Amino acid sequence: MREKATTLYIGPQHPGITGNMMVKVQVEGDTIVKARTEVGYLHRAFEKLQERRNWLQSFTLLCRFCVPEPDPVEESYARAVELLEGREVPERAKYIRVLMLELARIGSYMLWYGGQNGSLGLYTMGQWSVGDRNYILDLFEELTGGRVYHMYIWPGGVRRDLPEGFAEKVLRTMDYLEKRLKDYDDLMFDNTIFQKRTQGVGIISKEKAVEWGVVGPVLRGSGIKSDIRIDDPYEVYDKLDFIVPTHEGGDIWSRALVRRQEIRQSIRIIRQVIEQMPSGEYYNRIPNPHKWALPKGDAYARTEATRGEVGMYIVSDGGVHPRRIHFRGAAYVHGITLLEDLLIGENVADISAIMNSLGTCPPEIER
Amino acid sequence: MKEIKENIIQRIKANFADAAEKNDFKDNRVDFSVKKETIPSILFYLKDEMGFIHLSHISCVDWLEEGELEVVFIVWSPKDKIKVFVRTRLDRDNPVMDNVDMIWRQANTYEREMREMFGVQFTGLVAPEEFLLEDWQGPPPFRRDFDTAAYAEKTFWHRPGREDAQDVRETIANRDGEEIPDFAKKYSR
Amino acid sequence: METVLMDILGAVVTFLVAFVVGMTYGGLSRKITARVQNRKGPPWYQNFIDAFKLGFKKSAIHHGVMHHLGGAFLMVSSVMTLMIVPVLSHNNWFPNLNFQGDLIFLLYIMTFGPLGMALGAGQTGNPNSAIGVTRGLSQMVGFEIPWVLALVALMIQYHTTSITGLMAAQAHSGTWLMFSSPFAFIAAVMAMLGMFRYSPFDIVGAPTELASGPVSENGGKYLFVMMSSGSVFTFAKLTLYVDLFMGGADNLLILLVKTFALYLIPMLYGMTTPRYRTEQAVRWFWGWPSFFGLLAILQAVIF
Amino acid sequence: MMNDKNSQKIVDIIQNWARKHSIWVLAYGTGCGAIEIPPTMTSRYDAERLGVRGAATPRQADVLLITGYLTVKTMKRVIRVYEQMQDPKYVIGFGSCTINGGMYYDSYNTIKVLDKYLPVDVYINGCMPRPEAVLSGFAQLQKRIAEGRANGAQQYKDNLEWYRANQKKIIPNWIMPEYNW
Amino acid sequence: MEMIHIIFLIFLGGAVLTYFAGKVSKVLQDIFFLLSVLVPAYLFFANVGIGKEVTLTLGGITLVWGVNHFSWLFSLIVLGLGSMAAIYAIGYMKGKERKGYFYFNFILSIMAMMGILLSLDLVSFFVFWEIMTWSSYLMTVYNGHETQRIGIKYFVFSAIGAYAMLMAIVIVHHVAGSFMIGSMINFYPNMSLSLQIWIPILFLMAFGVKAALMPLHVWAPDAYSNAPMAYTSVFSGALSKMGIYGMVIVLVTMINQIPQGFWFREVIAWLGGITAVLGTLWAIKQDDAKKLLAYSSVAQLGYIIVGIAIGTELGMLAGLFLAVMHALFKGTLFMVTGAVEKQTGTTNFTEVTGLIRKMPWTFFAALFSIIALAGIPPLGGFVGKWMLYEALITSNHYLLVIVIFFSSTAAFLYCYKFLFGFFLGQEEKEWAHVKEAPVVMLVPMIIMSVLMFVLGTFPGLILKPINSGLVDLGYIDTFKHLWNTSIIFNAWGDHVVLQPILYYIIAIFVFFALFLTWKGHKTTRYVTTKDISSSGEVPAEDENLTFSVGFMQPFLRAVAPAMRRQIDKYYTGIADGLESLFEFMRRIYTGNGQTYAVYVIVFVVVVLLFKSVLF
Repeated sequence: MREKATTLYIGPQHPGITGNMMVKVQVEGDTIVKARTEVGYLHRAFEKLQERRNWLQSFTLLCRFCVPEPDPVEESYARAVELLEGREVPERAKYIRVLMLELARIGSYMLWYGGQNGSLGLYTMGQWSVGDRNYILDLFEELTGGRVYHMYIWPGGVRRDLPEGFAEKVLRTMDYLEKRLKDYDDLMFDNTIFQKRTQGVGIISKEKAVEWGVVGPVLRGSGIKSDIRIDDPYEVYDKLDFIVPTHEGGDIWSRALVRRQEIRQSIRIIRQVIEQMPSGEYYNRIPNPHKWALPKGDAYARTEATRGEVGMYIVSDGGVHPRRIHFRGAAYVHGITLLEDLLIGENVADISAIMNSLGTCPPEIER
Repeated sequence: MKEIKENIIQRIKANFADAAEKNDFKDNRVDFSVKKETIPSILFYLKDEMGFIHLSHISCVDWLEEGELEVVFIVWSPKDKIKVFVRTRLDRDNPVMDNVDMIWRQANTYEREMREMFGVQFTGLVAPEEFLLEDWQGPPPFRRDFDTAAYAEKTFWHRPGREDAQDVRETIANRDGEEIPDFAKKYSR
Repeated sequence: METVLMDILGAVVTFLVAFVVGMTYGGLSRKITARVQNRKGPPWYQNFIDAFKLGFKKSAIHHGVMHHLGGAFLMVSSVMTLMIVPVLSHNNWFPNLNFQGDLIFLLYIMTFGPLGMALGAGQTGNPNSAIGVTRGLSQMVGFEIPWVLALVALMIQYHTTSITGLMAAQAHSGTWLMFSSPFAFIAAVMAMLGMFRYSPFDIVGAPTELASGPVSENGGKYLFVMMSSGSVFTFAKLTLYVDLFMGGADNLLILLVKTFALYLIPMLYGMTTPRYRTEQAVRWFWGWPSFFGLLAILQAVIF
Repeated sequence: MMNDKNSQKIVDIIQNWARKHSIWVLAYGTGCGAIEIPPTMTSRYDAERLGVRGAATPRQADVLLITGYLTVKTMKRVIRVYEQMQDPKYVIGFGSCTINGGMYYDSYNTIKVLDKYLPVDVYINGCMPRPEAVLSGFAQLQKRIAEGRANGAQQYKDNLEWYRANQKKIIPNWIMPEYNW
Repeated sequence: MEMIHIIFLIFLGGAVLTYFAGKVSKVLQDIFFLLSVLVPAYLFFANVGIGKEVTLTLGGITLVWGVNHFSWLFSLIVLGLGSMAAIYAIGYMKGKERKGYFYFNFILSIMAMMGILLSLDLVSFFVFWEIMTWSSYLMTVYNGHETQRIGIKYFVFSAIGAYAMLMAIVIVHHVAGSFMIGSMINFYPNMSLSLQIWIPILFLMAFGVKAALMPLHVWAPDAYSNAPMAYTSVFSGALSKMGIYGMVIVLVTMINQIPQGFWFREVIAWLGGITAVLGTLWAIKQDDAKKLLAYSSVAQLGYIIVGIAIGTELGMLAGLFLAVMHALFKGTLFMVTGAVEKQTGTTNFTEVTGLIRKMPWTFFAALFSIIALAGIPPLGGFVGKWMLYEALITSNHYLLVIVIFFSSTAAFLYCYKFLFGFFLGQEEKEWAHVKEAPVVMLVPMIIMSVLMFVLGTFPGLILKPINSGLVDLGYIDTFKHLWNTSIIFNAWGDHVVLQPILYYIIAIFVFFALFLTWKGHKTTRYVTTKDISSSGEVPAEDENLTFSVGFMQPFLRAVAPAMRRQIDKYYTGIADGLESLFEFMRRIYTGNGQTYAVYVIVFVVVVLLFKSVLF
């Protein structure tokens, strides 16, 4: 016997989905009564492949874990390896890493601007922000040679020093972005329709957020102050002055506001970093990668990405190949089961907006 | 930090006799090894009594040579700023352990993945059988005795030329009838 | 026989003009949108290329006879609207059906297409299409209220229900209706936002929500016919607004200026707004636009 | 007087011109290459000026952009989507992983050579290809369309059995409707 | 023996014969049934002259029957739809139980309706009114005991109306000294003011019940949806028109004679408007085709009431034209529902889906009826709707026109829901066995569809008898002033010329249909509804891809505040109140004939005793 509720396939081929995943929803009217996520469309078995490569080779695969923002993954891996090996990182490299991470954070949020507003039909915003994101990618390109995949933060420091005049360029870009952010606010946050569409939709209450282990801006959007940069400081974040914005409410709107304010904080951090950056070594050279064996043991390092906590758990058996590398994606917890729970009772029109506000990134779920 | 770590170790040792600790880490980390039967109770204790409310990670490592699978739980206490590793070993031939997704809801996803990738069975886990793979017929692919390269070689087409590192540009240029400039040819191996 | 041939000729010429103008407006809309979005944008004739490409598609599928004929239903609606609406105010243009139907008829023939199209979309069996249709019909009920309020205000002000009558009244009084009954104009323009289905009222297709809704199963020639119908409809509706509120147009150039000025309203508004949810859209139409419509009726009754 | 062949030729030229300048890309982010599609479509690179535009469903799309590696699970959906597209249709293989597996050459879950399973008209090399490369790929496709050489769909139709056998080899549970025109 | 008497005799005799013929042979029964509906119909139209009166004296009371232009128009509806439904019923009732019961009541209903139309005196009017109520009540409870409660609800309402009418008749006889309708009308302006107000109200209560006017419509959806569909098409299409018929007589011929009549008409018009809106909103909400059509009937009757209540020439034309159209399209739609019910066993939209390729002709009939119902040109519904709007606008009912327009636009929602629910959507395996309805059921539907199409372009065909009827009622001749064979005017002189419009529509439609068919016909192919672009996934067999539950939810959510306040509170409040009333009534209606007789006597005595106090 057929079920009464209608099955709608949101994804994998659907303009509203954030990446390549599927949400199978059952609707009555346009209210969702049941939702099931299906992932695995992007499963490439990175962690398996990394076991066949040596410690440095597996590094090239890392940035593919999450394409919108690969740097926190590199950072986690680099720190995990350093932790396991006990390798020191020069002070300058730490600052450069922070600069890199914050630039990546802004870039990722710019992309999120596009996704969030695209899901609500405000395409102009996406065009602006994704277009402006290119300026950040230009900085990356100049620094690392790659627009998307940087492979820059690696064990022992960073791959190369800042080029001449790079700091000024960064500051100039930041000034430009600050100017643009005002336009974005006018177009997006001051828009009553945007407010109507986002306020009170996709609510994650405080209790629910804790219960489901939500992390990152989603958790902060539910009013819980939690940020690894503050809680478990890495690199030089403890020397920098910034605040962690939170918002009560737990709806799409609060999460959007949190992200919006975090961009501002990131710009602030970047300015401080450039101001405080010491000179000196940027790289504590590793030995010949083909002979580079890590001591037996395991390590876990985590980093705050735009979607929350990303962690890297590495296990070494004392050889030149990793025994196991296991990546903890930020969206791993809220992208699957929480989404299923969250969508029930919501409107079909809001599926895409909710997914975007969660910052679900399928490749880091499936790896 | 040191006192906090000592305190944690003492409380755990007092309550769980089989917990073997390890505390020689430079960072804010404490490590316990327990029997697999103790896992739910120790995790409950950590969460409810000691404030380790955040489950950071669950991982599984295949120790093929020792015939064991190791499951590692990493929990984090926002209050104490300490991460605690709880690890246990399972028999590789019959890896069964208790389901912990009633302690942390997100554990469900990790367990689904472990079930699929390592063949670890969690008693009482309610979730669809398939997670990342579809219609997978081989052994659990993340176990170390599964050779992915051989499998890929057997299953998929491979474009020739990879083994001798031939430049694909040449192939494509030939097909499209393009001229490859001389200086460019120099660089193609 | 001669008159029949003239009728056919008139219909064809009017149709072609509407097609070309509507398509061009579509292209210009894309171009202007692109400029607002910091882009160069496609050429103004991009919509023609798109339409012809769709027409040249080699294969097409349909899910049954209603789906197959959905485009024809849509065309009836748009072309009939075009035929009823006087394109130019003096008789130097083909009269087509200008004097044979009035505003109430127009209101109903305009709903013929969406309903036929909805039937076609329904037969595809795609749930997205069906949801899109329910959204579209709901939205239609929404914007028809201010639209009808505005029209009724006009009708009772000038004691005529025919477009030609209203145009004659404007010519007689010398002022455009948008000035003599401004509330009706405001209500009608607000209803127009819904009619043109630009953001925030693009809830029917809504790619990120419904994967384009009712047209999700239409490709090739079916989409071509729908696109053409949309262009013709755009022109017909704009001309109707010009006839009703802006005193019509004496020649094609003035018509283009006036219609394009009107067309800019939904287009520019749409660029800066996200999309409403269906019930929000419907309620919006029953809020301020209907209030202005009631004011218009009040004005018409009192003065 | 033109004979049939010449008039057909002229029609072909017009058709190909229209097809060339109106490329509707199916919005399907199959792999990680999808990250460079938004920049390609938005303000700096603006693919819309070439007539490239997103299409929501396969029925309306002309080009299937395979943005990177295809896992077996995605492969199944891609085949289905490709077969739902209307003639003429083109496939662009995007990134090294579609050409020879790229860095996933030894992965058990991704296909290595796309053109064994779907007829690829244009490959774009790189990992990841920059937006400029994507645009040049589109330009290449346009060139091939204009010359009438982008006939992958015909190739697929003619050699359906071969493609089908390859597809079925990697997809164990084949429950898809058959491709029957 | 006059022809009218013969007709009634055939009806009566036919009913009895049909009932007993079932004991002999089913086929014989069918034949008798058909004959006893079709023969009187033929005889009536062929041999009964307009304006002729016949009398029959029974027990000292003279019953006067006759036909004028106005009642002839309604006879057309009754006998036309009755004949069609009779043919349809042969197919519909095939293989069903209690055929004799059904046929008997069917014929009696037709006879009673004809009796009402032909009665010129109030006694026979009341008697036939009661027969109509009884026979339709028996039909409502045809499906057995579960429907008993619904039947009682219907009957209680009818009884309230009937007693109100009886009271009015007694009063009229008392003051006017005659049972003749004509003398009542003539005497009306001379009555006292309180009587001038009370008598129409009492009559309107009776007629309002049958016409499902707003506070009295509660019975209609249940009764319509529970009677057998073959009868419901008559029930909704023709029987409800008896209320309209009575209303026209009361509103036009009586109330118009006094200055206070304006307020009467306004109130009735607004009631009609509200009925239309509420009926539409509730129809949108229904998941069952019968219920949907039933609420839709309530709404459509609202339009008709609005038309006749505003009382201008155009309004009357609109109302009566809509009445004819309503008989056509609603009759067809109930027949369609019956056909679907017969073939699939259910009328629930959430179960039936995708029948278009199984039942193409039924779909065709449904499509035409829906287009007519929605008022979309070029079908007949448009003409009625157009005239209604123009009548409202030209008679300064500005707000009412908005109310009606809202209801009419919202009607698209349920129109689409009806077509989509049955015929469109996924074609499911469970309905793969469904066949097209039998020819005998199809023919009436097709005939009526064609009629709707013809009337859409040549409304003059039916406007002519309407006009004659209106002239009989004292209106001026509106030919060439408000209508022509295929041109309709409003009071301001604006017009719609239907004929060229039809040609244009056909030309455009055919052109593009041919274009779509011819272009690339070799490479265009049909694919099943399973092969849809479901985001790349292949839906499993048991997935439901038809969107059927909560179909118009976005709209309903938008109107939810209105629905909650007005309907939940007032409507169900009234309904709940009535529920308790039914309980009380149930105790009164003991089923014992003697008790009823006592009631009637007590009632009459009370009225006679207190008449001076009451009035």
